Parts: sequence; structure tokens; C-alpha cells
Amino acid sequence: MIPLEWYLILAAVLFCAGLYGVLSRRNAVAILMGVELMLNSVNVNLVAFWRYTEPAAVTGQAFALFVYAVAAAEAAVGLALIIAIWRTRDTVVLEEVDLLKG
Amino acid sequence: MEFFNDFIANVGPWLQGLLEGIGLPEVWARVIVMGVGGIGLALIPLVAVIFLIWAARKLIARMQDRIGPNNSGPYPGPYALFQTFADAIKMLTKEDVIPTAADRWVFNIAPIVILTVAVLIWAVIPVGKDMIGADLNIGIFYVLSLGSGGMIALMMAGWGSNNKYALLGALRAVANMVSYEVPQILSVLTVVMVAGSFSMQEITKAQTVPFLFVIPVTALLFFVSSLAEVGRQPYDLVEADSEIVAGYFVEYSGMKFGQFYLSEFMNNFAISVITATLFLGGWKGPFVDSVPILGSLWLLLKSLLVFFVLLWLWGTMPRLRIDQMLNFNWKFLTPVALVNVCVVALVGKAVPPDADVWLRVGALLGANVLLALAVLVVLAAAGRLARRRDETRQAAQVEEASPA
Amino acid sequence: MTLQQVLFIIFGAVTLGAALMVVTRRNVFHAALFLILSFFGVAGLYVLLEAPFLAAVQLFIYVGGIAILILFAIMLTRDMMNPNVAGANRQWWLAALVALALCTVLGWTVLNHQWAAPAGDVPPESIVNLGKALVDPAGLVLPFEVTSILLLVALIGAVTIARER
Amino acid sequence: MLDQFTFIGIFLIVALIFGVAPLTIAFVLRPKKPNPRKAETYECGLQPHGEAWVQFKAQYYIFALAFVVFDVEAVFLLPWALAYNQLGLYAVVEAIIFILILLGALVYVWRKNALEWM
Amino acid sequence: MSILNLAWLIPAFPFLAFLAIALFANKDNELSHILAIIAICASFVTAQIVFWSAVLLPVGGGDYAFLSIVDWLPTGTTNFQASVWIDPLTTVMLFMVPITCLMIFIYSVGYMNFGTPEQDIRYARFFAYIALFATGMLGMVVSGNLLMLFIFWEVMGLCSYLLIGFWFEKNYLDPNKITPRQAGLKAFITTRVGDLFFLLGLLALYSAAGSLQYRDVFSPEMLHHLSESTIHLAPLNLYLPALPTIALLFFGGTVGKSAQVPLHVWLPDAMEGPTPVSALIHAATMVSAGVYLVARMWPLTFAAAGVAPGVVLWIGAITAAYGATIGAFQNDIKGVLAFSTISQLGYMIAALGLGAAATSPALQIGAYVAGVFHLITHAFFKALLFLASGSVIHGIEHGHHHAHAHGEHHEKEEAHEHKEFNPNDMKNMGGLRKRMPRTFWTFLAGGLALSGVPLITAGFWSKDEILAMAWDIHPAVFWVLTVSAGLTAFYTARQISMTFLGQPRTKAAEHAPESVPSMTVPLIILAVFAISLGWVGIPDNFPVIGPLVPNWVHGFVEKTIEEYVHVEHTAGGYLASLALPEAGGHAFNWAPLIIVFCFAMGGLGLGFLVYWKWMPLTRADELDPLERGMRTLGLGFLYEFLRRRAMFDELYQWIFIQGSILVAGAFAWFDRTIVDGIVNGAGWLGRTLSNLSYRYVDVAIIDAFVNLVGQVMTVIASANRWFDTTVVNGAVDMTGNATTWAGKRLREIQTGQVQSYLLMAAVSVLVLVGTYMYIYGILWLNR
Repeated sequence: MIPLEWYLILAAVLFCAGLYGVLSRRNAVAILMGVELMLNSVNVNLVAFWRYTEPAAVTGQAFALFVYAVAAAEAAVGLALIIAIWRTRDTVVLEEVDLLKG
Repeated sequence: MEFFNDFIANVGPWLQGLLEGIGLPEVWARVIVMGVGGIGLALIPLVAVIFLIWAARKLIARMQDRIGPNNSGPYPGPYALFQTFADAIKMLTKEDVIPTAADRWVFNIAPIVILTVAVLIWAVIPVGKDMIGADLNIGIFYVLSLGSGGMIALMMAGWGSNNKYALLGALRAVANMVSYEVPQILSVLTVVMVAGSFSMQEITKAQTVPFLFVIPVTALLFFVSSLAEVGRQPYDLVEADSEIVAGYFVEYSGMKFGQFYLSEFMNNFAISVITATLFLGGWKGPFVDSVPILGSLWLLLKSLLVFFVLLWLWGTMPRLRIDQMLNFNWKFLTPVALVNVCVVALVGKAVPPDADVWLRVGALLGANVLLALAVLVVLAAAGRLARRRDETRQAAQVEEASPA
Repeated sequence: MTLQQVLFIIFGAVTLGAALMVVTRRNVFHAALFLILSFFGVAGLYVLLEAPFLAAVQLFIYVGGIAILILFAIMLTRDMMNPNVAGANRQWWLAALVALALCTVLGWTVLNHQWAAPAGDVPPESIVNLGKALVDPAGLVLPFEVTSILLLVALIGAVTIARER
Repeated sequence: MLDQFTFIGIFLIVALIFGVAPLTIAFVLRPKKPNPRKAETYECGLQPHGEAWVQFKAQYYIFALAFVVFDVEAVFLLPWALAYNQLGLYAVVEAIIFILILLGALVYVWRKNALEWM
Repeated sequence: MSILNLAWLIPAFPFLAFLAIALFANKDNELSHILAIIAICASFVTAQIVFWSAVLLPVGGGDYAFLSIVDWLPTGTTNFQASVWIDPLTTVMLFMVPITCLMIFIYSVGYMNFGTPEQDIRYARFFAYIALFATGMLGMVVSGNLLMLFIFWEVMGLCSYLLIGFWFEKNYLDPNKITPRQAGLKAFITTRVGDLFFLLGLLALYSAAGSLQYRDVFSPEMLHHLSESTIHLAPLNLYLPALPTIALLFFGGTVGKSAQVPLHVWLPDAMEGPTPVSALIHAATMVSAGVYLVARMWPLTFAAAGVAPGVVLWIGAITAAYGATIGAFQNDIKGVLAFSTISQLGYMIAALGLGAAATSPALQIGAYVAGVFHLITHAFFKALLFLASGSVIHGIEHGHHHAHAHGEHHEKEEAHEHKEFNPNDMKNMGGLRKRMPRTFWTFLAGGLALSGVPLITAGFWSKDEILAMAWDIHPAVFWVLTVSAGLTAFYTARQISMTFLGQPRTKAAEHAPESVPSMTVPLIILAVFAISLGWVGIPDNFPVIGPLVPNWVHGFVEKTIEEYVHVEHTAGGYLASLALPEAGGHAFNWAPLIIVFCFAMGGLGLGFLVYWKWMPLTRADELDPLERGMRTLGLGFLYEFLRRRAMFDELYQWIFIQGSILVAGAFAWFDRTIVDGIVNGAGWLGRTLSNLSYRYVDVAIIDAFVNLVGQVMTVIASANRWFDTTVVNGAVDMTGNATTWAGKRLREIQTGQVQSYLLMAAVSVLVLVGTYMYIYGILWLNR
């Protein structure tokens, strides 16, 4: 049987890779990909814990499903925003979109 | 004699015993048996397709009042039966051209992916009473989720060839597939509800009455949306030669093109088999219990029947425009599928659980027929409305045209 | 080393390798393809975790849905293909440092904790139980319905934002 | 269960072989006469004009969007459908509410003419 | 399945209305206000049903309250629960909130000029917002646990922000005048400060009690447990007693939400919003939510004893005095009301604090009930006052337009032209009594209630009860509150006289028309309540009428808390507890009544005499008598100080700006000393070295060995050139680059780019986790 640590370590590395993507990419879509990676790692953790602690309970899988729903919504809206920005400002490079500047 | 009753099912254990007899460890023997079984399973669609291509050409020729491949022409074999082999050899010996502008890796991997996916589907299709690659407990869902792999392959092909037509074709194909995947999975939903399982084997066993006669609306929805999924007429606008010159595989030549072509036919056959399994009772039929091998025959016959319908549409239907296609899906199929799920769910619960199976079947069938009628009425009303609107608009145009 | 562990290493390698390519490749389309590959790897992990349903969902939603969305978005926003746009921004090195630090912290935490051994097997009817729980008034029915609201809002919002006027 | 997935894994390898084999055979058999004119992008015989990676209409995205939403919905309904025979009427009604809400979403998008192929 | 389960529906209706308007009806103005009003009507009816059934049941506090729990989300072992809790406190709130909401919704139709040319452009959105707000308020009232309460609390905060900034495009010529945008932000941020405390209190309570359900938290056992437990402040390694900490943290939330000193600054500026909003959110409901929270947490505060009740008490009293004082110096009609709201809220808080600080059960209950009672009555007459003033402003605006339409231009009007005309300024009014009689009479009713005219007004009964309790519990507070009562009466009289009495001082005031019925009818209804509502709460020991009218409020509301104050309550409840020997104030005590009466009437009379009879304003630009008087007394600076709201804004501005300047200064200092130091040092080093070498070269030249020296010189010169170019310039360049690099890094902290913010967030999280693990790592990992 695979020790739980393996899954957790893998999820951690996956998460950090996603984080790096989010922090370092210039392209908005690429940033979103990083976010998806992070969500995936979260789900891996969730399912691993479900399998190793309470395989009889349904909550593990159920919450994984909810994470999927949230991820889908997030991707849909996020990409829509990116497309809208593309249409108005003609760029998807996030550094050029600095509306947050005070 | 018993052995031949259940020939295929006995081969596996026999081979296993043989291999262990020559002293392989049990695990490896198992793996080898699985590998052999897998190859056998994968050969089924390949061989089938080789002859189906021939059959398709003949039949469509007849439908279109042509002769098609025959003895008189330069076609090999009796009734040009070996024409497909000739085509295969030709493709194998053709030069492979990769456009300089192409995205090489993506361009080369796409045909592999698409053929792999087309083969993978067969792992969960019950080709006989006890003959199934792996009777997964998520069987049909496995098939559906493999479909997404196909989409990715198309995207890769369209992108990789770096060609406007190819990319446009790929986008069209994917938009098409994603749209029609919704009614498809919704119809599968009703099947799962009635059968109470994802496993293809269970679904087949559950069909004391073929589901076509229990939930016909679902069957229609599934067949139509599957047609769109594989891009067969009337949904062939993804490779509309006259508009976008063969769509996403315009840049492909030689065996790569062949793989696209092959995978397309394999998918056509696959959806015929799946439709037969889900709605026509799969391998079920007379004498199957006594002679299990008959099951495969029944399945083949049913699949051929479905495939014939497919050819029929292929030979006769005109091509839809993309807007018509998407409208048809989002404004007709999807709502109907959603309503259909609700209707089946309610009726299934309205019938007392301990009721006789025939009562249940009757109720569901009646409900489906009523649903179909209702849909037709609504459709008629909507059509009349649209027509009246058009007439009034035209009248108005005439009005403002006349004084000028 | 059992077969499962070998498989885990294979799937894990695929997942992580693909993930690293995702965050480093400049060509966004290639990055997206690697993202899909990494999704496949995660699906494999789910199978190892005896959650085949989730594995299928992974393929169905991520590969079939979200990946398609991303590919479409790439097609719709052209200048991503512009090769002389740098892949990473100025603070990439800082980001890498942070990611590494977080990785070490997490890893240290994981390794310094006594984790429970696997508890029992997955009941064969776990998917059925899931289906029951989702509509069980004492269970998850509220989040279940809320999910549909979420999807509704997401659809309406995204369509309103994305459509051309 | 894992046994069956072992078969899936093996079958995956088999399928990959099926996917690669024809190409390798062709690689052995086929002639190689490269020629820049041959390798040009095909545009019905005209000179290739510009990149293929041109921008496409957002409408494609809208449809993918609707698809994803209904995709997720279906995924949520599948376990319910599996457990359907063991559920009471209340469960069915809840699921139907779920479906109707999304039907409402579809109708909304439809009314907003976002489903028109413009 | 009790009928009280209907309470679940009460917040649902407005929320549905909000969704409907936001999603579908946002194009159709009429449909949207119809939807909103229908929804609030439904809530109103439901609330009435719940109210009456709760009264007739009757529900009580603690185990006698009605509780209905729904499992929200099972998460592994624990379970999020949503719940509805109906005890007397909730019930009386359920009486007050829907009526005011309904009245204000109807009023808004007229105020937003429905159907007229100057109808508001975001008409539908306005109704969507206030519907959402009603959801928040009603939900907060019925919710049965503190988590839900917090959620709805935040919903209200959001709506308040949206509605204050509703006219976000408005700008003023006068740069010092705060715009709606800024006002909204100010309100949002200021209340955030309070909400942070609230959230901390929530966390502390949950960690200490393990639940947020009222029933669990306020159960005597739990209170006992809390009184013994402590909260461990990990990083500081500090142990705090649980009860007072939690109670005070929650009170922080109140201070923010119901504008108590020192977080009151946002409320006066919140008047930038449309007047119905000021009435609904910033007078009747949202600000009283803070008081409701105190009443809710009262058992905790009470059990905490010691410092906590004192803080509540004094914050309340100070606020009351502050608001009353400043209110007398405002010229903006809504500004006066805003400060009077602040001071009245102070009264309620003070009353609740008094209750918690009191010693005898009778007084505890008495003060508590008095506070709640005043909460209810105040909501009515303050909403009335705001709506009436809104009607006045509306009239003045119309009159202004009308006057201009007829192009009659005095030089006075001319004088007003280049200043922009401010319809809120009471100096621009006067003599409106004849122009808008209904508004006048209703305003008068509200004003009298506010200043507590005896017997006939609701304000008298509630406020007098508070003061009576204060007299018994805490004389100092009594005097503070009494003086403020006098001031309250004074500024009320001043406001009425300046607005309605005397002669019109502008064309606008001359032409101001009476408002449409959709505005005046709610005024009249509210006026009825403002007069009559007090009669349900007349103390039983009040001479003559006390015995005649049963003190219903007491008999009902006291049930909320009686189990905490250990009254051996018989059927009589309060009466029985009065019979207890140690209970103070059972025989009616005339002293406070008379004192308060003198102050209130004195203030009222003085106000009317000064502003109506003796020295009424005749011109809009003439000085306020008060101002004149104080200037002649040489107190002009004091007047200025008070008119500018005791300089709180200036103070905060100064503090924060100075703070930021300090931080910036620190950076600048770093730049100057360290970085420049390096540069100069390196430059100096380079110069000296080269000088030395040159001198050495000179020396060498002076020497006579020309040939040799030539070579030497070249050699050394080249060496020196090498040194100069590489080392010195190198050093200088390097330091220069370093400086620019540092500068860039510092600047990059403020690129408005999401990613850099994200990066900072990640870093800080990392740091926090690191610290936590450093402090606790071992202990926590080997658990």
C-alpha cells in the first residue's frame, strides 16, 4: 500500500508549481492554468485523506465534486473576464492591466 | 461440446493454465493473457471497419443511384471486397508531408492520440455474454469521458497544422462535440436511472425489454447526439469539403490521414455498437443462454442495423449550417433532454416499486410517447409563430418597398 | 516495492513533470496541452486511490470542459502567440523562491507528522452512497441545490461578460 | 476493481501500439522526397496568407461555457441517477429542482440571445 | 412544527425580490418597485403572524425561546447549522423592522420621483439594494446563531456602502465637502474596524465555547464555564479571562456599526446617501443592529461583570452627550438628525450597560427593558424625522427649480448662484409650515417624541425609564444623560423653528410644494406610532395611569434575560421582583422625573424662544443666534470646534497622514543615510586614492630620473588609470545601480498589479506559518 505521505508531498509540490505559475506568468490564461493546478492539488489531498481516514464516508468524494463545480465556475468566469479585457484593452498581459493602481 | 458453447470465455483460463504450466509466475501469466485479450479486442473494430468501409461505399452508391466498387472496374477482389486493403496499402506507401509552418510535435502526436482514444472505448463494450474487456462499475461514464480525449486530439490537429481551414474545422468540430455532449450525457442519465447501473454489462442484463421500447425518446436523443459527436451527416460540416476543404485534417497526408479516417469509421461503428448495447439489448437474444457465442452474433446484427440507419442518413441527408446545428442542439435537444430526465424520474417513482415489470414498461413508454407528442405540438406552434413573423416582416418590407 | 507504488511513481512523475512544463513553457498552447497531460496523471492517481468515479469526473470536467475552455480562450485572444512576449514577469525569481520555501515548509510539516495508516476498504457501493447523500435532507442536499445556483450565476455572469455587443 | 483497471492500463498500452504501429510501418515503407513547395501551407492553391492563428469569434466560447455548466450538472446528477432506484420521491423532486434551475439558466441565456450564432 | 417556523421565510421574500429585480426586472422601474414592495409586504405580514403568535404563546428567554435548527453542511464530524431563534427580543424587533422597512419602501417611490422627468436613473437598482438590505436586517434579527448574525451583518454593511455611494457621480464645487463616493468608503472602512473586533470575538467565542448557537452559548452552564476559562494569546503567551475579552470584542463590533464614539465619524457623512437610506439604514435599522447585538450579548456582558459593563455604560453615555452637543451646532437638517441618532443610540447602549452594571435584579431587568424599549420607539420617531426632513429637502429642491424656472433673480439668489445651492441647509428654509403642513405636523410629532414631551409621546416613556434607572444605578450617568436630554430638546426646537417657523428665507422655501401622498402617508402612519407606541410601556408604578395600563413591554421583554438575573419570578414577573426587599426604585421616585422634565421642557422652551420669538433668522446668510451669542462671549473658537464635529475627522486625518508620513520618512532616511552614504563613501575613497597616486606621480616627476621616470610614470599612470576606471568608477557605478535597484524594488511595492499583491500575500502567509511553526512547531507536530 502507498503511504499517505507520498500523496501529500505530491500534492504539495503540485500546489507550489501552480503557485509559481500564478505568481510568475505574464499571460492571464497561463495564470489561470496555475490556479487550476492548485485546485487539482487540493483535490488530490482531499481524496487521499478520504481514502486513508474515512473511506466509508461520502463526504470526501462529495467535497471533491463541489471543488470541481467551483473550479468550473471559476474557470468560466475568469476566462470570460480575460476575453472581455482582451476585447477592451487588447492585451492579456496582466502587467499591462493595472487598474488596481491607487 | 461444452467448450465450444462458451469458446471465448474458456480461452482465457485455458491460456492462463498453459502459461502457468510452462512455469511463468501467476501475475505475469495474468498480464500476458490480458495483453492477448486486449489485442484480440482491439482487432474487432479494426477488422469490422475494414469491411464496413466497403459496405458503406457500396450502399451509399446504391442510394445515390451509382454502382460503386464492383467487379467490372479496377477494384481488387470479388465485388471489390479487398478495395479497403488496397487503400490501406496505398496510404502506407504514401509520402508524409509536414508543412513547414506546422507545430511539428502537436501535428505528429494528434493522429496517434485520436486513434488510441478510438480503440480505448472498446475496453468496456460487452461483445458477448461474458465477453467484455473490463466490466468497470463506471462503464458508460468511462466511454463518455474518453470522448473528451477525442476533442483534444482534434484541437491538436487543427492547431498543429497551422492552417486557417484546419483550425476553423477543429473549432467547429469541437464546438459541435461539446454542444452535443450535453444531450448525450443527459440521455445516458435516463438509461442509468432505468437500469440502475453504469456498467455496460449490467445495463445489457437489465433489458428484459430493449430500452428502445421503454424510453424511445431517450434512444432518439442519444442516437442523434452521437451522430453529431462523430460528425457524420447531417453534421459533417466539420469537414465540409466545399467550405473548409476537409477541415482539421486538411494538412495530413499518407498514413496520418489514414488514421484520422480510420478513427472516424471506428467511432461510427462504436456508436452503433453502443446504441445497440444501450437500447437494443446488446448481446441478448434467443438461445444465448444455451449457446453463449450467439450473443456476439446478435450484437453484430443489431449494430449493423444501427449502422445501416447511419449510412442511410449519410447517403440522404443534406448538410446543416453551423448556426442551424447549434440552434437545434441548444434550443431543441437540450431542453427536451432535460425535460425527459424529469419525466422519466417522476414516472419511474409514480409506479409502485413492487409493480409488475410490464406495468413499469408500459408507464414509461406511455409517458415517452406523450412527451414526444407534446414536443411535436410545441414545435408545430413555434414553427407557425416563426412563419407568421416572417410573413409579417416580408409584408412590411413590401409595404415600404411599394411606394418607392 | 509493489506494483501500486510503481504506478504511483509513474503517474506522479507524469503529473509533476507536466505541471512544471505548464508553468515554464512560453507557448501557451503547449502549456495548455501539458496541463491536460497533468490532469490525466491526476486521474490515474484517483484510480490508485480507488475513486474511479472521480477519475472519470476528472477527465470529464477538466479535460473535457475546462481544458476546452482554456484552449478556446487561447484561440480567442490572439497575441498570446506573439513569440517575443516573455513568458515570465520580472518577479519570477522571487516567485520561485516563495514557491520553494512554501514547498519546504509543507514537506517538512508532512514528514514530521505521524499519519494514520489506511483505514479499511472503500465500500463497493460508494458511488451509490454518494448519490444518496447528495439528495439526503440530513446530508448534502443544501450544498447540492446551492451548486445549481452557483452554476446558474456562473453561466449568466460569464455569458454577460464574454459576449460581444 | 484494481484488477479491471490493470486491464485498462494494459489495454491503454495496446491501444497506443495500435496508434503508433501504422505510422512506424509507413515510416519504413514510404518514400521521402522533401520539397519546399510541397511543405507549404495549403490554402486552395493560393499563396498562404498570414498566420493561421487568427482570432475567432467569442461565440465559440459562449457555447463551450454553456457546455461546461451542463457538464458539471450532469456529473452531479450521475450518482443520483445511479442511486435512483433506492431513493424516495423527495429525492427525485430535489433533483428535479436542481434540473429546473439549470433549465432556467438555459432559458435566460436563450432570452438574452446569447445562443444566436452571430 | 410550530407556526413560528414562518420566521424562516421573513428574510427570504426580500432576497427573492432582490434576485428578481437584479436579474430580470432591472429594465422596468415600475415592476421593480412593485416587486420590492410586495416582497416587504409579505415579510411584514409573516412577521406580524410570528409576532402575535409569539406574544400570545408567549415565548420566553433561554429554554422558553423558540429554536429551529437546520443542518446546513455536514463536514466530516462537525456540522454547520443554520437556525432561527425567537425570543422576546427578536419578537419586538420583528414588530419594528418590517413596518419601518415597508413605510420607507413606499416613501422611496415618491422620493425617487417615480414617473416624473427627474426620476432617478438608477431607480430599479435602488430598490434592488434596499431589498437586499431588508434581507440582511431581517435575517440578522431572526438568525439563531452568531455566525449567521455576522453574515447578515456584513450584508448590511455592503448595502450601506452601496447606498451611501448611490449617487457616486456627484461632485461638489467645495473641495472640502465630502462626496458620496468618499462617504461610502469612509463608512465601509470605519465599520470594518469594528467588524474586525466582531470577527475576533466570534473566533474567540467559538474556540472557547465550541458553538455559536445562542442556546448553547447563553446557557447558564456555558456562561459559568466561560467565566472560568481563559483565552491563550499564543504569540504573546498571554492569558486573558474569556468572558470580558469576548464581551468587549463583540462590543467593538457594536461601536463600529452603531456609530459610538470613537468610531462614530462615518455616520454624519453617511447622510450623503438618499434620504430614505438615511432613514432606513442610518436611523431605524442598521445602526440599531449594533444595539441589538449588545442586547443579544447582554448575558455575556452581565456575567463578565467588572470592567465590561462599565465600558459599555460609559461609551454609551459619552456618545449620548457628544451627539447631543454637536447636534445643536449643525446647520444641515440631516446632519442634526444624524448626531441626534448617534446620541440616542448612546442612550440605548448606556441603558444596556446600566443593566449589566446594576446590582439588583429589578434594576438589571428594568434598565435592559428600557434600552430595548427605547430602541423600538426611537426607530419609529427617528425614521419619521428623517423621512419628514427628506420631504422638506425634496420640497426645497422643487421650489429651487420652480424659482429658477420663473427666472426671478434677487441679488440674494444671485449671491447663491456662484455658491451652489444647498437644499439641506436649514438657513435656506423657514416658514415651511404653511407650504407643507402635513410634513410640518408629522415632523413636529417626531420632534416632540425625540425631545421627550411628557405623557403624550413615545420618546418620553422610553427615555424617562432609562433615566429613572440611571438615577438608581449610577447618578453620574444620570446627570450626563439628563443634560444631553436638555440639549436634545434644545436642538429639536431649534431645528423645527429654523425649518418650519418664521418667514421663508429663500425663493426655494417660498415655492416649496407639499410632497406627494406616497411620501406623506408613511409620515402620518409613522407619526401615529411615534405618539402612541409609548403607551405599551408605561411603568406600573407610574402615578395615576401606571396601574390603568399594563406595562406590556416589561412583562414580555424581561423574559429574555430573567433566567440570568435569577429572579424567583412568579406569574407577576417584574412586579414580583419589585416586591423583593433589596430592589431599588419600586416606590415611584419623583426626583428623576421632575429633573428630566425641567431639563427637557427648558431646552425645548429655550429653543423655541430663541429661534422663533426672540431672534428668528430673517436672511439665509445671517449668523446663527447661537453663533452670534458665543462669539460675543468670546467663545467663537468653541463654536467653530463644535460645529466641526469636535474635530474628530481632522484628528484622524492628522494621525493617519502623520503616520504615513513617518513611514515614508523612515524609508527616505534609509535612502539618504545608508544608500547615499555608500555612494559618497565610495566616491570619497576613490578620490583620495587617486589623489594619493597622483601626488606620488608628481613627486616622481619632480625627481630627476627622466627616462626611467618616464617609464615609471607611464607604468604608474596606466596602473592608476586602470585603478581609476575600474575600481573607482566601478564602485561608484555599482553603488548607483544599487540605489536605483533598491528604489525600483521599493516602488514595485505599489504597482497596482494583482500578481505583486498576490506575491506579497504569499510571502506574508509564509512568514506567519513560519513563525507559528517556530513557536509551536514541536508541540504541535508531535501531538
